[in-house]
Amino acid sequence: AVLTGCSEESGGGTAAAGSESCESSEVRLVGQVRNESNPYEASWLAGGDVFAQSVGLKQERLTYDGDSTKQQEQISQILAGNTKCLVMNVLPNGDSDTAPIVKGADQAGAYLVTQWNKPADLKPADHKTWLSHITYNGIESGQQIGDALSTAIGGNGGIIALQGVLDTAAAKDRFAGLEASLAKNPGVKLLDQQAANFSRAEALTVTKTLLTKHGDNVKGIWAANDDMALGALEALQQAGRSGKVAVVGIDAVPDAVSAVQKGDMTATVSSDGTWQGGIGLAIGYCVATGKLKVADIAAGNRAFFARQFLVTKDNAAEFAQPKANPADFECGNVFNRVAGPLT
Amino acid sequence: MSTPAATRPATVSLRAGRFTGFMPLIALVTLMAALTAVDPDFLTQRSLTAALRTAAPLIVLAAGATLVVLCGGIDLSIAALASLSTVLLALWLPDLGGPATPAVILIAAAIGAVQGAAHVLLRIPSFIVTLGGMSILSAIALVVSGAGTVRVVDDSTVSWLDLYIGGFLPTSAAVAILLVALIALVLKVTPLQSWVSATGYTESAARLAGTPVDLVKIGVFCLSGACAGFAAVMLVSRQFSGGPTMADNLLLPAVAAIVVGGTAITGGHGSVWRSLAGALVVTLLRVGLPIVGVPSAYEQILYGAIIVVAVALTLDGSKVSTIK
Amino acid sequence: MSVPALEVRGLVKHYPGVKALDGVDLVVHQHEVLGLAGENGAGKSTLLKALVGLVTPDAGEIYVRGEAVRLRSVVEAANHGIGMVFQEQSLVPNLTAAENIVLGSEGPAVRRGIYRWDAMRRLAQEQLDKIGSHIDPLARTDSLSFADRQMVEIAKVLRIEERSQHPPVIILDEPTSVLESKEIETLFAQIRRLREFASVVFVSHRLDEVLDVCDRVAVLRGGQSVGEVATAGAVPGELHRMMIGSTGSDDHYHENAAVPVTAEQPRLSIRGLSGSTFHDIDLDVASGEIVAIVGVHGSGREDVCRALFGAEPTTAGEIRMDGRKVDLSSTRAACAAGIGYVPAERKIEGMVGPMSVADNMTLSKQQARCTGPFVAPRKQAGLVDGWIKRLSIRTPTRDTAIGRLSGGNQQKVVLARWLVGGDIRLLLLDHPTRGLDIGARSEVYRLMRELAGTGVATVLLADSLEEAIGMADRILVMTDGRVATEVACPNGGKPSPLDLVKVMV
Amino acid sequence: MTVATEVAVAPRRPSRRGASLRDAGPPLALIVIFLIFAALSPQFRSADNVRNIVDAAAVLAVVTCGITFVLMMGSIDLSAAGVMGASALTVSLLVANNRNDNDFGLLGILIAVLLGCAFGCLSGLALVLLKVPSFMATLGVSAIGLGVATLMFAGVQPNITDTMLESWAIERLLGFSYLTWIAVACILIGWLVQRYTRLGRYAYAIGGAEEVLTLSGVRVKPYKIGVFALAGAFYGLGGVMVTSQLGAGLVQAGDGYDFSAITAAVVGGTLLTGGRGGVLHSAVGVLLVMVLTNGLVQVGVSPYWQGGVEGLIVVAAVAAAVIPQRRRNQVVK
Ligand SMILES: Nc1ncnc2c1ncn2[C@@H]1O[C@H](COP(=O)(O)OP(=O)(O)OP(=O)(O)O)[C@@H](O)[C@H]1O
Ligand SMILES: Nc1ncnc2c1ncn2[C@@H]1O[C@H](COP(=O)(O)OP(=O)(O)OP(=O)(O)O)[C@@H](O)[C@H]1O
Ligand SMILES: [Mg+2]
Ligand SMILES: [Mg+2]
Repeated sequence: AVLTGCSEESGGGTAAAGSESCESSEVRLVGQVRNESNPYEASWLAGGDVFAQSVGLKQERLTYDGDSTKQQEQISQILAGNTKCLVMNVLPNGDSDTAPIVKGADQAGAYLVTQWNKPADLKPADHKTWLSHITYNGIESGQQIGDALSTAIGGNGGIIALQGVLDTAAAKDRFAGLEASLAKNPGVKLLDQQAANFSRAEALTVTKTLLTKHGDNVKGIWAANDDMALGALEALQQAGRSGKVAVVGIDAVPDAVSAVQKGDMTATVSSDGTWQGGIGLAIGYCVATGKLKVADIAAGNRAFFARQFLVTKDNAAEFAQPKANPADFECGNVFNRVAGPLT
Repeated sequence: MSTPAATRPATVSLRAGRFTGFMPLIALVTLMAALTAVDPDFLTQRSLTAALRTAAPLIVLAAGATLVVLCGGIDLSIAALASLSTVLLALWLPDLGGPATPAVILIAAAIGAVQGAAHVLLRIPSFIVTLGGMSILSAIALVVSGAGTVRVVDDSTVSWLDLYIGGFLPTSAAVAILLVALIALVLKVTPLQSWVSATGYTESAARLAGTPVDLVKIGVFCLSGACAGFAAVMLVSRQFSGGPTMADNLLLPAVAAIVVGGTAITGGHGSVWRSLAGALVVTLLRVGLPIVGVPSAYEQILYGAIIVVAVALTLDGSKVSTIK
Repeated sequence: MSVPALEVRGLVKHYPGVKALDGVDLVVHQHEVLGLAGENGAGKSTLLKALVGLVTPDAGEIYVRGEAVRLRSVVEAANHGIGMVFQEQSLVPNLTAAENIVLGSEGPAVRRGIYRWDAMRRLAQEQLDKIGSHIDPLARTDSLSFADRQMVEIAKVLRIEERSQHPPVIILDEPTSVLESKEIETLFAQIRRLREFASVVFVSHRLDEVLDVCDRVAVLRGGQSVGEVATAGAVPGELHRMMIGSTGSDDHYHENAAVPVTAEQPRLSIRGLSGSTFHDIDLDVASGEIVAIVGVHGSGREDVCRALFGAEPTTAGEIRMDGRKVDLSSTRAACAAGIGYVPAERKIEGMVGPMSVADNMTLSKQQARCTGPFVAPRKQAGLVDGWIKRLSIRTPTRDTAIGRLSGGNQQKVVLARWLVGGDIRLLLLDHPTRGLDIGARSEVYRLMRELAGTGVATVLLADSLEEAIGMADRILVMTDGRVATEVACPNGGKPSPLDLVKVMV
Repeated sequence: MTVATEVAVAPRRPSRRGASLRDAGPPLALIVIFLIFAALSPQFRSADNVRNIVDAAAVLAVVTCGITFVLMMGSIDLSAAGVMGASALTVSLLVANNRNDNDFGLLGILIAVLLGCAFGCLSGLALVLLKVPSFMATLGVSAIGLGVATLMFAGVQPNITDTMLESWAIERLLGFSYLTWIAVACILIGWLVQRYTRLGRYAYAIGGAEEVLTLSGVRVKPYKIGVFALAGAFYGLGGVMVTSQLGAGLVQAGDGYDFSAITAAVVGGTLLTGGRGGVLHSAVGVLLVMVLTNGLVQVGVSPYWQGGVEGLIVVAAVAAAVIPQRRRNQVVK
């Protein structure tokens, strides 16, 4: 038996990277997220569709049910097909899933943009077709809402924290941000922290338990995403304490924004799913069609934090209806929302 | 109290019996044909290669767990054990290098054996032991990994699994098929086949015939654990990292693979070959449906419907007295 | 004579490869107890199942009180007044006796799917009163004794009286094979009572019983009716001849083949053995000796047997084989010590139904079919075929699933399992002839003698006192978990059943 | 699969009707575990927390009620997650919500429950007609349920504004939320069904000796389908209750309830082989599981370890419960 690396024979990609550019109609756009059954990721795919339409193409939507292996399976199946002019905008399930996706795309010569999750030592700049990695600064957002929370409770009192899926970078960074915020606000005390796995239902039960455990000492609830914050809101309502405890979250999903508008929630941080779904495809499309040269992309844009906004009652109205703006996706504008290079 | 069997035994002729042995294969071919009909691009050598590579860890997981099912039990801990094994392997590779692989497989086998022993000695149903085992192993994996991904920088000792034989046959798939063949062969040429089926069909009779029922059971759990460890090696070689939940989602597909292959979940009747075919069917469903463009929601509906129909086709009703 | 309660003409039923019924004719008169005799596999059960709608015949007619009927289900049969107590007990163990009695025809006990427990208890009580049973109708069935359960079955069958306006036909398929002699007496009393208002069809392999309780016996052979016998003045030998088509041996228990026991060191020696249901058992069995243990239900003899095979825990005592102390903490250890056990519950403890004859036969003594650690198919084939021939086991091939053989042949395979290794020293036989016809029994007895001749020690829990007396060299009587007495039982000096009964109670 | 049958032999330990020693195990374990946590944590034993535990148990209790009937038959049901998701979406789109103008109130809830019932029927039909083992049939139905739920979700979370449904989770009666009372009613209904209806008794009998029912002329197939349908209705109601709790229809409404419910039922003393246990057993099991989850948080066990400790205690509890029943040649699968 002849053992060979999969690069030539099986990866087989005769493509693309830099060689000749594709016709716009030849480009194949793939957007992959966990599932279509939560608002954030649904808006991501919708954003992808908006972009695809704007260039007269159709986005292939893939979902993998938050199942790492299934994600890999789909990626390798996609890469086994026609990879000439393939553009993928991928949300890796966890940090560990990024490396194999990158490797596969590299070998097949498919253009790839990843978002949210990647190990720190894996850098797009070291790869030809991995164009960019986009994420939001979790430490910053965790800290922003932490600060907003401590302001809301007057800089003094106990809070509880609802963590996300423990083994994700997002959960860790955001919690690190909270810790930074706590260090700045010595009056605020973290009474307890529990994992509620980014889930509204789990957050509900955990919050109820923590509310009985700590009683009236709980002045605020810090949640690592809006779904959990919304679960916490329900728990407060059921415990008859709505309005008496400040709640913050991250993501600015529509329900959370309206809760902020109504004053039920103190703050959230916008991460714009619609934009994320379009921008990854846009970057890939621009490179594939030769409108953007990989070499021309600034080093700081190969892995960057996207701009995010703290959403409070004052500015919530602006974020109430997330809508994709095709102008954001024009090749000249694709890096407009860079807030800084990934650190 | 014994009861007469009221179910009139299905009167299948020998030829029909042999035919049902091929049902899993027929299901597989039918599914391929259907997918190709929807999307002609699906039936390319590269696409099949990718599917095989994808199926490898599932084949290994299912093969090990098949033996547990043949003995009449079930192992719900395989996926969690595989996740834990990916973490251990990723942690040990830098220090141990090559020997990390056998070490992880051994540890996984030992964990499987411990669960088997708990099942046999404490007389707790395997469903409960391994359900508990699942959460315990997940917790350990979470703690050991520090709740994060463990990157493998130098994967030279496991990367051979991610190569291709002759450019098109993924090594991992070849190894998985070899493993299935090996298990099948060992079963066939040793008394193990008798012991396993006797235990699965009629445990009390097997015990009263002096069959080492307890040892056999512990043995199959041990093997199931080892297979989980080996599947973990494949995953690490493919993912370049280990993670505390990496393989968790493979549990239901693995069980589905076993059942879709036509192995009776009540024990006794079935084989690892059937699970191999079952694993391929399940893989094709998992990756094939979205790739040929079935929208996410319909994909789940189709998946659910197809596995139920597949089981209806492959399970040989005449071999299973009551279907619960 | 009045019109027969039930008449069967030319009933035919094919199974793949077998003609289970080959044109059977049968008449059941009103108010008679009809016996049905025949070898294992003669077609008795199939015929009876056809009468209650569980088997659809390929040809032939069934007449109920002169009227041709088609029976497609148990319910239809019941509506025609035909009910059956099945060969194995068929009650739902986790339901109450009352529910079992009304099961399938709850009538006023269940209205629109809602249970009326009071009505149900009353209904059940009525049925139980008919047969004079005093059990609590709301007791869980699995808390009842075997005999009480049999009563429940009969009470259940009697429900058909209410469902048809005519005198019922009640079919009892081998109801006695699991009963003790006292329970059998009770059952017979009930059968005689039933005759007052019903017809009864009774099947048993114990021909003396058949002659005892029946008015007339019909004999089946190979799926055909071969004649009938009025029981008045009939002898078992005559019946037996009709069943098998030739004269059976007079020496049923092969007493001529018995070998004298030479009292050297005992093969098995137990001292002070105690467990949860037996206490302080002492027992010696010499090489070549057959020791029967008799006792009523609850005497603990089954558990002693199981304890000797490591299938039941012991709390005290010592077991020696050939003078060497053995540890019997598991069945495996017992096997290794050269002990073999044939359990009474053949279907769930004795054999692995879906596995082949060959695999069942070599299940215990794997080394006999292996070279080194590997199975040698040729060796196994030779070995198994040899034993199939030697024990004249009737099976299409060695690869046939054992579940498809008749009971007698199944039992021979189970016995052969311990013999293929050639290293058996002690055989524990728990009701080895349960459910076997005379021919098959005789074969099993011959086999036991043959083994005793080669020096195998045997502990026998016999199906009947006659069997114990016929086969044993010595009989141990157990009551309440203790050895009450020991009765020598040498050839020529056999005790009578009555002698034993006296010490048993 | 997964079974602990006892070898059928002559009755060795006659057990009369009524509670026996082996039924006492789970309640005892519940008390012991409760006392241990109460000793370890003063917050745990507060009245508020006890109320919280009971309230939190409501949905699981309803789901477990349903699954118990299936387990009693000796079958298994993994469809809870999918059925609950579908019913959650259905109810949230039928009562007053932010996605459409529907406002069917109770009728909407009824339809959601009936939908659950229909999914249950589907599982039962697959089992009975296609002869697919329930393990697989229900797994398939779960996937179908999730698919249907995703279709209805269509990218925008439906939030309910129906005051009645919202009030279920918030309003209290005698200190407990309405949901808890609904759960209590379900347990009561479940118990009545199990004890006083043919469906319930036959479910129990099918687990005990299915063949005997056939021999007695009972057609078991409709009852099997009926049991799955009944279970599906309970899951449907469970989905409605989750929707009430979360104020929104989530596809993931039933996540994890399938295995938790089986665990609770088994811990309560229902055998996976069928024929033993019941709704009241399961209620005890549910409380046991909830006390455990709550207690571990209250005494401050690290979130990393909670799942593991829970698994360990469940195994230990079942092990302790089977000790009185251990016999040499017992079959445990
Ligand atoms: N379900 C079946 N499928 C195939 N063959 C069967 C079936 N039932 C019975 N037979 C065949 O029919 C024949 C008659 O069986 P039957 O049960 O009527 O015998 P029987 O007289 O009751 O024997 P026994 O005394 O052992 O109870 C048997 O030899 C058997 O081979
Ligand atoms: N699936 C089957 N295929 C073929 N024959 C069968 C099958 N099941 C039962 N039989 C036949 O039916 C006959 C009676 O079956 P049954 O279960 O009544 O036998 P048994 O009680 O084990 O033994 P016995 O013959 O001593 O009564 C047997 O002779 C057996 O060969
Ligand atoms: Mg018979
Ligand atoms: Mg028979």
